[in-house]
Amino acid sequence: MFDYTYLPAPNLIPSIVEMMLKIVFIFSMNMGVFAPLLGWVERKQSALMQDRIGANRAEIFGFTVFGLLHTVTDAIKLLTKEDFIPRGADRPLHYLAPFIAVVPSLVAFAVIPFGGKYMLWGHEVNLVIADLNVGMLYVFAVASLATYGAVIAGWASNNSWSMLGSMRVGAQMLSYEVAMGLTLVGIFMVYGSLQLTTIGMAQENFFHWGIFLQPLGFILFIACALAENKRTPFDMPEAESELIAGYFTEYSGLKFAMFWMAEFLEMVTIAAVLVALFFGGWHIPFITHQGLIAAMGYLFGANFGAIAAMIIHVAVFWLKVVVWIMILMLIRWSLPRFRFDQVMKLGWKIVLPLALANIFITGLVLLAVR
Amino acid sequence: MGRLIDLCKRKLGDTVLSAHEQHGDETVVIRKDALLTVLRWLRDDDAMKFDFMMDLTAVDYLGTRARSERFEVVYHLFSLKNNHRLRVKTLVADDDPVTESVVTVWVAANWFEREVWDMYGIIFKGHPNMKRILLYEEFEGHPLRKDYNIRKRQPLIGPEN
Amino acid sequence: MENRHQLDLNTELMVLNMGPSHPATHGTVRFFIKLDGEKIIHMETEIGYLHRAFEKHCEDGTWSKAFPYTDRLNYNSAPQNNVAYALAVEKLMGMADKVPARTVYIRTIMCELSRMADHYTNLGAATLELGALTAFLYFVEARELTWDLIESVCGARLTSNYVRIGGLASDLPEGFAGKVKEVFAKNRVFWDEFDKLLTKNRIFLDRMRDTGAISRDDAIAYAFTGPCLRAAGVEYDVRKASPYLAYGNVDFDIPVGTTGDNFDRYLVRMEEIRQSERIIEQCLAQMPSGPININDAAVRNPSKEEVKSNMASMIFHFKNTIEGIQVPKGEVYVPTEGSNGEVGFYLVSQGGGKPWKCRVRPPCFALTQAMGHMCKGSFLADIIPTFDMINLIGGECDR
Amino acid sequence: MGVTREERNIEAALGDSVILTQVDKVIGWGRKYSFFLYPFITACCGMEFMSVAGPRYDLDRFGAALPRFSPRQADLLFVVGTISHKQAPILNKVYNQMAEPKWVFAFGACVCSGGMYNNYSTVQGIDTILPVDVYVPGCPPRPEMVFDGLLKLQELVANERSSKWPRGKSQYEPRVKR
Repeated sequence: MFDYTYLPAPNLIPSIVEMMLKIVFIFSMNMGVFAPLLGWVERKQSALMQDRIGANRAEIFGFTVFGLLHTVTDAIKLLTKEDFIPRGADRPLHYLAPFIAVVPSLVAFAVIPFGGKYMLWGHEVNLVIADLNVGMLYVFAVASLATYGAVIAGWASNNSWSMLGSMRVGAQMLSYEVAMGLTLVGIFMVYGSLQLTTIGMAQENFFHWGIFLQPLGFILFIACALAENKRTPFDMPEAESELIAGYFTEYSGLKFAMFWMAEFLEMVTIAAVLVALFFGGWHIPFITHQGLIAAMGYLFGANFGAIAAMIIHVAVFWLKVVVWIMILMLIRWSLPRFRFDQVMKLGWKIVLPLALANIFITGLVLLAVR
Repeated sequence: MGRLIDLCKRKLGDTVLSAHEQHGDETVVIRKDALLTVLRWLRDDDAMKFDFMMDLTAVDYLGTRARSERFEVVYHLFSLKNNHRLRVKTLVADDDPVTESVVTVWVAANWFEREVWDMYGIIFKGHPNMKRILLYEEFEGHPLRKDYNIRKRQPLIGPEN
Repeated sequence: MENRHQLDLNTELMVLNMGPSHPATHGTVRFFIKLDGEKIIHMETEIGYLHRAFEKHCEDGTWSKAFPYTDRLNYNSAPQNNVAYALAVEKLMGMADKVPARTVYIRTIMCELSRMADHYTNLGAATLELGALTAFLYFVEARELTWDLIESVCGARLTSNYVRIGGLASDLPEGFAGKVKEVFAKNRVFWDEFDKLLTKNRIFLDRMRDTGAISRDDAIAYAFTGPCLRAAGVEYDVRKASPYLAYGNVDFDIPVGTTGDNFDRYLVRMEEIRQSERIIEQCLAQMPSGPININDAAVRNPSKEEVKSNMASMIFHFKNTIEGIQVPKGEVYVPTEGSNGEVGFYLVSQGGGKPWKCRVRPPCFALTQAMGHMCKGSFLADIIPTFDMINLIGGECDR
Repeated sequence: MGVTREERNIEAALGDSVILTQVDKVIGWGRKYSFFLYPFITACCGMEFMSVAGPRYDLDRFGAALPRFSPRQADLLFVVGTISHKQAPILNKVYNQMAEPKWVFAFGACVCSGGMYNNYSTVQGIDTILPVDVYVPGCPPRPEMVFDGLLKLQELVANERSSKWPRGKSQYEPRVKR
């Protein structure tokens, strides 16, 4: 056992290497695994729910790989599709919008811890790209930037449906951004920090998971997160039967695919935030962080044991994320969508007051406990 | 003669040009100028109470009748309260295909009258929006008239075939 | 008030063209909408994108040739239109009471089966457009099973062309009653699942309740019929008001709503599926045996064997095909209860083998007319459930 | 139309270059399993189209399940149901709005040839106003037939040369601008 509080003087080169590796890992997880794969998961999961088979025909040399190749064919098709800009559109903004939509959900991942702290050969590895002390505030700030992508897309397209879609995005995001921030205040009060790594460490004890300490906050957060994600039942901005395709009606090919990707990445981010805040992050229930490292250290020696523990923790984290993504998809495929004014009503008249009440109750309980 | 026909004849007198009953369907033919008053009476009178205008259409009797009686505008009425039906007809001439609009009596007549205008070219005086409904404005002629050839196409795009 | 608020904020109304190629308009309707924000200030409906000259075609061919065209009126429930037309022609020929009892029962069964298929499609499509794709697919499968039954009777899934003047194209297949039992058992599971997913679903309730409402009086003035009229609280169903086919001999209820909003329309349709099942089960239990065709070679063609062996039969076959069945001079209007409301055929015969006029009263024509009235003042998104519950069928509305 | 003479010449000069054909093959493979449909549904056939997309027949198996109601995002124009003369300019417009590459699927007898509606209001086959790739007759066609047509289209797409694109606008303009 080494002293966990002991921090070695930062060694520049390992730190840079560590940083690069983490960025590459998160980026490849998101862009390489989740963005393309979620399309497949969504297809297959909906097929399963609807008693269908789902995409399974695309093949290379007779191998269909459970329809996974459809992801590749979709990518090829979308890459070779004509890139279309409507007459009267604002060209630069029309180009810019999809990028603005995609980037925030990637960047938001910077502060989400996907593992704890490990000592490897005297160098401390902290599995989060940027351990900001404002943590969640940064996520909020960045996530709200994604709204601009949708709003600009609708504005730049010079199309009534797009315009309506982007107006809906604007109003919806504005409403739920506020509520979302307030639902999490309870969590911050309980754990006494905005820093996601601190919140993560505080959930080492199974009964200290966010879901047990903040059940109401959790439910409210789910509602807000779904609304932020713009998927059914909150998909007003792109409601197919109302607005054709909403703010991206006039986008084709790759740019359209980017909006799609943005939606999927947002879903990953939401699932990751959910796990980090409410479901114990990288922790396995009833096994402490140090306990696992010690056990692995006993098996493989201190350094390799730490690596093994690290791998297990990262795997657990992503597993939880995947489960949450599945649940989000389950919701998406079973519920009808709200009407626009009902969404607003839900946001301002139900979620917001409840969030405030949650803060109040949390405060009272904390006061009583201390 | 049916009960409704008797009632009509007694009340309306000579505005009923003719009446007949066939297969249990009672029909009265009404003079064109009295149409609105008669229909209003049919709607409001307690013994009649025809609150539903189920159907409104026209028939082109080209070649089988005098040209002054070429078209018949046919109203199918139904009374919910009394559960009875009546067919009311009025005759429209070929050279002056105009009759009174009954939109003020039954709102439902609106589109039905537009359809009759579209298909038969009968104008309904007093209709709020006498435009084609099933076909397009550029279409010439009225296809359900017996002298319109079924295959006479008037495409908006593409070749004439 | 409305105007002043606009002046103050210096806002404009947005004019939007919805359709005809819009996911919610079924490809056959165009809405011109004036929007204040998302609120509908004025709405106009344009139809006619599926006008296929039904009446002209009927006048062009013989009496029997009209059957395939009637199939494609309300294509969701083709046998109903077949039956309605056949009933009208038979009445015009004065042989309505000569149609064999078995035929009457089979026709009733086919009508109700297609009503079920129609309601499955309608309710499913409505949920699809409200975003609940999974529920939609449950009912697509239920409809598929119902179509299997229809297919086993007449060989076609959708456009059946099954009924003939004075009879039917074919008798029920063997073991039909058993198959019906199986299918109904499966369909009830789908029905329950659908019910569980939606009827008490808060989101669905919010979308359907108090939207597209029409009062009892307005519904009557607009000549509403069918589920939409009954949802508004008027207990009118042709099957009860003037029973035709075997409806007088079976026991069933007509569900009636109170508010006339979309949710009531939904409930009425859900219940009607149940009632149709009841009717079919009773019909199968009461099913008489005997011939299915009227015994009159001048109306219903003799069998193929006879045509090939008997001179007189061959002449009838020839004359029925070339000249058409001879219908005496006269006119007739026969109302029947279609899935959307009263389907009435108004036939005029000048004697001879061709109809002089063959008019169908299209129920959803009258319903669609009231769209502007029902949607005024509501939100853009309300058009979707309202329009779905109207169940506009292009073929029937535009003919 | 959209392709200039010069471009065609470049195509011709490169001819059956191995690289180009291989690229074409890969692109063709990608495209054939990834049709995003634009369901232009007007009439009876739409009911069968529901079944085609439904659980029993499941169009998604062929990778063609995602309906995009924005023509910009669709590749395959599914014309389902009778096209009347009133509708024809709209169909034409939708076709012109679609981003290349685009294919047209004629679903049902009415779309192929006018079917049983040889009358004043019905277009006698949409190939009179735009190019059609696959014809599936039937009134309405059974889902099995639709799949047959789709497989034929996949074959066609797989063997397509990139020189075929862009296809350009429909050669017809509406007589009346509205």
